[in-house]
Amino acid sequence: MENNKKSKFGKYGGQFVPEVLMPALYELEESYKKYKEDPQFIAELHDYRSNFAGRPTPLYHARRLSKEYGITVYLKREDLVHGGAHKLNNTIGQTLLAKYMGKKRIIAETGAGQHGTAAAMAASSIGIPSEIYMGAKDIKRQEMNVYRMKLLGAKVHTVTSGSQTLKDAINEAMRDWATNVETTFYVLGSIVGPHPYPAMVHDFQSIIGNEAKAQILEKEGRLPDSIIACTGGGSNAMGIFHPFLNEDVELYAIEAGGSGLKTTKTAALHSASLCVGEDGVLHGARTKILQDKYGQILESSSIAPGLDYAGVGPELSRLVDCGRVIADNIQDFEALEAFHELSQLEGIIPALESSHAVAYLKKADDLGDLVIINVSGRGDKDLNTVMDRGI
Amino acid sequence: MENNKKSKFGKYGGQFVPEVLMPALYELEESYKKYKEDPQFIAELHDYRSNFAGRPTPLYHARRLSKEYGITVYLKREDLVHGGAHKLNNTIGQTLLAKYMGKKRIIAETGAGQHGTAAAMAASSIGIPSEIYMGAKDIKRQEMNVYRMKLLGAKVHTVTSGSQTLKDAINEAMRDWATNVETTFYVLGSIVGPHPYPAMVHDFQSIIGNEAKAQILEKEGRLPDSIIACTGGGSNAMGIFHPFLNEDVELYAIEAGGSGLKTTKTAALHSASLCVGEDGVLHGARTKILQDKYGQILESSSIAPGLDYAGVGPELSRLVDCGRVIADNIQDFEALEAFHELSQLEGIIPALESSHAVAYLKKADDLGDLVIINVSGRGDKDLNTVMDRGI
Amino acid sequence: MKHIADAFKRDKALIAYICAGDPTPDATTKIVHALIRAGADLIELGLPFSDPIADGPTIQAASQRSLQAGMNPDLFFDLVKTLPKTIPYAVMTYYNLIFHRGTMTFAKDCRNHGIAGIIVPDLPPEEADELGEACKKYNLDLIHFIAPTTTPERIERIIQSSSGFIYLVARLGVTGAREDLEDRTKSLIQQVHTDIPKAVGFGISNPQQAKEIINAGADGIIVGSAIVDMIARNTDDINKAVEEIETLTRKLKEGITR
Amino acid sequence: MKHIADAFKRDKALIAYICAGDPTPDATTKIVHALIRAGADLIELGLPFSDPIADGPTIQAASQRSLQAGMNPDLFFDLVKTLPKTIPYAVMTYYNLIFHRGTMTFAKDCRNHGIAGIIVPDLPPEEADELGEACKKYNLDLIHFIAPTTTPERIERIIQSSSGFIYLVARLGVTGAREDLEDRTKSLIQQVHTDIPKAVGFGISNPQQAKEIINAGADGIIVGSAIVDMIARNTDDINKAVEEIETLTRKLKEGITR
Ligand SMILES: Cc1ncc(COP(=O)(O)O)c(C=O)c1O
Ligand SMILES: Cc1ncc(COP(=O)(O)O)c(C=O)c1O
Repeated sequence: MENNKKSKFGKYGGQFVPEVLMPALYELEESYKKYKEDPQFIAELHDYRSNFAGRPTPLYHARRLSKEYGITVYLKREDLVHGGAHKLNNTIGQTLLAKYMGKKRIIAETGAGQHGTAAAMAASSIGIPSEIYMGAKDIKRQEMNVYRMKLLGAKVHTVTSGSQTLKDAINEAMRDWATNVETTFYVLGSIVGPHPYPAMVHDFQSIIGNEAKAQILEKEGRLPDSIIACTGGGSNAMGIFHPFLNEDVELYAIEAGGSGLKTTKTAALHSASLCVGEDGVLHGARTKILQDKYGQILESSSIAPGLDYAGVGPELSRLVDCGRVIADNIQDFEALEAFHELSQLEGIIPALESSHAVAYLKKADDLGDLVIINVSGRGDKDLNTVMDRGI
Repeated sequence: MENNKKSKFGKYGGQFVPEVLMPALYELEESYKKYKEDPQFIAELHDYRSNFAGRPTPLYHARRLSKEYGITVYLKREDLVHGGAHKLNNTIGQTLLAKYMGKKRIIAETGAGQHGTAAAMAASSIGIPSEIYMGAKDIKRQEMNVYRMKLLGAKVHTVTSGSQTLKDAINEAMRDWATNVETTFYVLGSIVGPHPYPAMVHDFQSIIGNEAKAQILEKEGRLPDSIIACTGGGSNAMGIFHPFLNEDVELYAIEAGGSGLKTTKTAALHSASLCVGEDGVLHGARTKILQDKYGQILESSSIAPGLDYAGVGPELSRLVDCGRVIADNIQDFEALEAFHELSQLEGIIPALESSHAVAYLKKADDLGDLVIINVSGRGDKDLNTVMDRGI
Repeated sequence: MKHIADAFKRDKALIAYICAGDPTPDATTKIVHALIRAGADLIELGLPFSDPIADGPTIQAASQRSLQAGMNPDLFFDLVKTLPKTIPYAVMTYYNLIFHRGTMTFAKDCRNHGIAGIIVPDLPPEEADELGEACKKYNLDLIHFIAPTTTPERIERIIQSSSGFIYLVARLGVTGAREDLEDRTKSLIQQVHTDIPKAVGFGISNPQQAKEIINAGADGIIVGSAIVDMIARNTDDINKAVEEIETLTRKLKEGITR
Repeated sequence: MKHIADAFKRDKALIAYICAGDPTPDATTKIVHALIRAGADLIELGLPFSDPIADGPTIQAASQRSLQAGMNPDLFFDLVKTLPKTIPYAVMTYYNLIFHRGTMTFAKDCRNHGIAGIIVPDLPPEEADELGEACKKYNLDLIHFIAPTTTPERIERIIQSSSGFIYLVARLGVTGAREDLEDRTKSLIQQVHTDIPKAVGFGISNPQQAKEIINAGADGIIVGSAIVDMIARNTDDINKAVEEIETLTRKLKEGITR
């Protein structure tokens, strides 16, 4: 069987899944190819994006932040998307596709609960049952999002295996999918997983960059010098980077530096797979991952639950290897500082994930004169975390 | 001194405030009249509305809700406004005006914390210090919003007088204003208070109705048969009603029926001032208010903190008297049902306030075939309340 | 029954505020007697309202004590009726209580029970037509305020529609005892040119302040929170309050008597 | 060293899975001996991975026990070296462990320590080129899967790239003992036409199931979770586990022997 070149980003990507899922991946690829050109699908997607999700989101000139750093800073306002993060861009796309494919239910994994909530939201509005897998540890620390999912009609499964966090929730969702693959659509939450997920999620999230490009041209008459996005799996980053890949714009993927780039026997104190991860295979794709010397996956760590993942999208691994995207990381305490800074200077409480991107303003050497930061989500979900650390 | 006709809505409205504030009301009226025609003010307001608040908000065709009720239901999505409610439409306007007027600080009252948060957001982005008055009882039950305000850099004052809720917070804000009137702008949170507040807030909130009118014409080629909005002070209601006042559209102002339209010696078990309130003077204006037989103000009550107020905008009192707006009320338990219904059918978790408007779909006799419901805010702030009552 | 103007006839006037029914109607009676003994020329009786936006913490608390003890407009007038009529009385209350009773009824009740003037902190002249007519009909004075923020033209117009006395607000803000006196208080007094007596209130608590105000040209001083504070401190020993109030009132009276 | 093919030479093959090092390397040695005594024809040794997506709760737990006890690829090969070579062994593991060691190194280690085949549940043929070459070089069989969802054309292509045996997945989902047998398992067996032996796994736990599968035309059965369950229940008395496993294995062997 010949190697599936189209499923790869250079050496990264691929389809490392059990045979039982392979036909589903082909079916998904075919269906996606078909429906993404289907005028009715396109129209319905556009309707949900505009009227349900609230797109386009603004590109906001952050006057006071700009003054603080002596450059012009724009914020791409994904925090205003329904549900509170860019995640809905993707779940609407995938859930609509599930409906067109005649699937009877969707499943999704979730770490912080943002993707799970977004999946549940898309599922109820589109009218398809949803079940969400979430690690027992995450369920405890993200009580409100669990409750939101239930309110939205989703069934939430507690995952007690492994480290009881996102990685294990993905494992469990894949097991469910393998069991119910004929009737079930697995709505993956980032540009990770086996082909065609990274490509498909990338497409659904590219709306961020497409809007931002038109908006910055309209407002400033030129492209930005750099774009900063936080990076867990990488979907908000690739979403905003994509239309700028062939432009003269520096792209910064900012990972969670946690409490420093150190590692214990079974756990990393960070989630910086692009920065210090090694080539490996996780959740269906070859990419940079956090692993021990034998290839066992390390637990990851971050104050931002949405960044707390041992892998990263294969496309980003590629782009970092070839130098097109610069990977760096921000530690918990720096992200917290930026969280407070943006709240006080601009009246926008960013998600702790997005705070990593904001924090890079301070850490960066030279971003040029015109910068876009992707504010991937709002921080309401993080208030308890920040409160616990003191205001 | 001749009676100030322009400050009245029929017999309602007026300027019942201490002399020390009268010159400030005239100054405010003059400044507002001047700046609302000022191209720079208009442009800046438009910029904040679009890029900070996220306007226009969508008009969403709620397919599954429509099916459930056999009519076509659209939702005006104020839940997507930055901060989570329509409140920011108003606070941006007033805070910008404060800046143009050269004021050095803004103050605001808040009940649920939504207006306070919106005021703090506007203040930080516009760059002016903010202080928020909030009743001690409300501070206890709305911990997260208190924290949001502090994060945004606002100073929050605990009001321990009276019933320690919204009405007392307004009293206290007025006292602060009387003390610091020369340097301070009082950002009022609804279409209440002395002239020119009701007219000014009405103007700032009319963006809701202006958008909705254009949107429904574009989508349906005709005006709706009815529009439903929840009503505390009445700002989201008047905001969406206004451009339809001279059209053949039924307008429903839905108040909080609490646990029934009964009253104890010092407290109403509801907040239905339009439905059962009596003519009186509160917080600077003549309007319908909840009062005892001597004219003492009653404490009000509602599961929705934003509706929990003993008064209502004078303009609405007028419109209800003359039959142009129909007032009705929804009890706590009905609002809770609607909260769950909208979450599960449409993937939108409404504010408990807005849930009152949604619930009216079920209670109403005949709304016609095409209905717009104003979803004034999102329900994230209410999760604890609903949780406490059981899912 | 005395008129408001009588308070200003002999000498500079000492106007005392207490909240009727704080902490009980009986206490109010005792305190009124003491005030009269000590030389008060006019007593402002507060009719407590649930939401007193122009008052600071002291008078808010007094209002709450009084309401909690059951005070209401009916009882208020009953109480007033029993008070000695050797000096004039004004009622100080918020507009909703008047509006709700009906302006005519309220004015008539005042007249019938021995109230000579009405002071409404949330009723600027712009909104006072209706109550003004009722006052005219029942021969009551409707007292207006002039504040430090009031513009010169506005001062003129307020003077035009005033009778009894004009209530000059000593400072920005709400009622409440303070020790200092602002320069702008004095300049405000000097700005208001009229034959109608000018009494200054808000924050006056000691003889020194009182003297300065009179020296600056005022015809009277109004003392409220300083007196109410004494009640608040002695709600369980009202005789002690009466004593303290009598002493303070005497000193204030001395302060304004040349 | 035996080859995978040897397992299918005499009779229908009984293939037993255990996770190496669960709960200790010594236990594994004892269990392997018991399996051989009871008639197992091929042993699949699990090299535990932190994130076993194709496994159900039973084998996940086994992997965790083994990892917790310190199992790693180095120790794995050390352990394998000591096992009796009267039957062939296959290693069952996830691709990242192989990839991380390097496919060539991994294959060479297999060859040098007595492993004849490699089974990788997350490595479909599309991704198997590199490991396939390594296996060819070191004369190992790379075992592929056919699932109930695999299309006819795909079955053809998988057969083309297979050697040793073909792993037929009895049902949708993950590993785990079950009592029933689905009709589609039998039809899947009948759909796969090849000379390469077909062994059926996923959910086989009793002699009745085993017999039916063989009757439907399979060349072997694979039993994993049923055996691992016995270890899980007796981690503190491994001799008891050994006994139970030996009994079950005998019965299964009888079930598939005509
Ligand atoms: C607000 C927010 N930002 C970023 C992320 C990280 O995901 P990604 O890297 O795929 O954008 C998450 C994930 O939950 C999130 O909630
Ligand atoms: C979401 C929401 N809706 C409605 C209201 C009621 O205010 P109004 O009647 O002025 O729209 C509030 C007040 O806080 C609110 O937060």
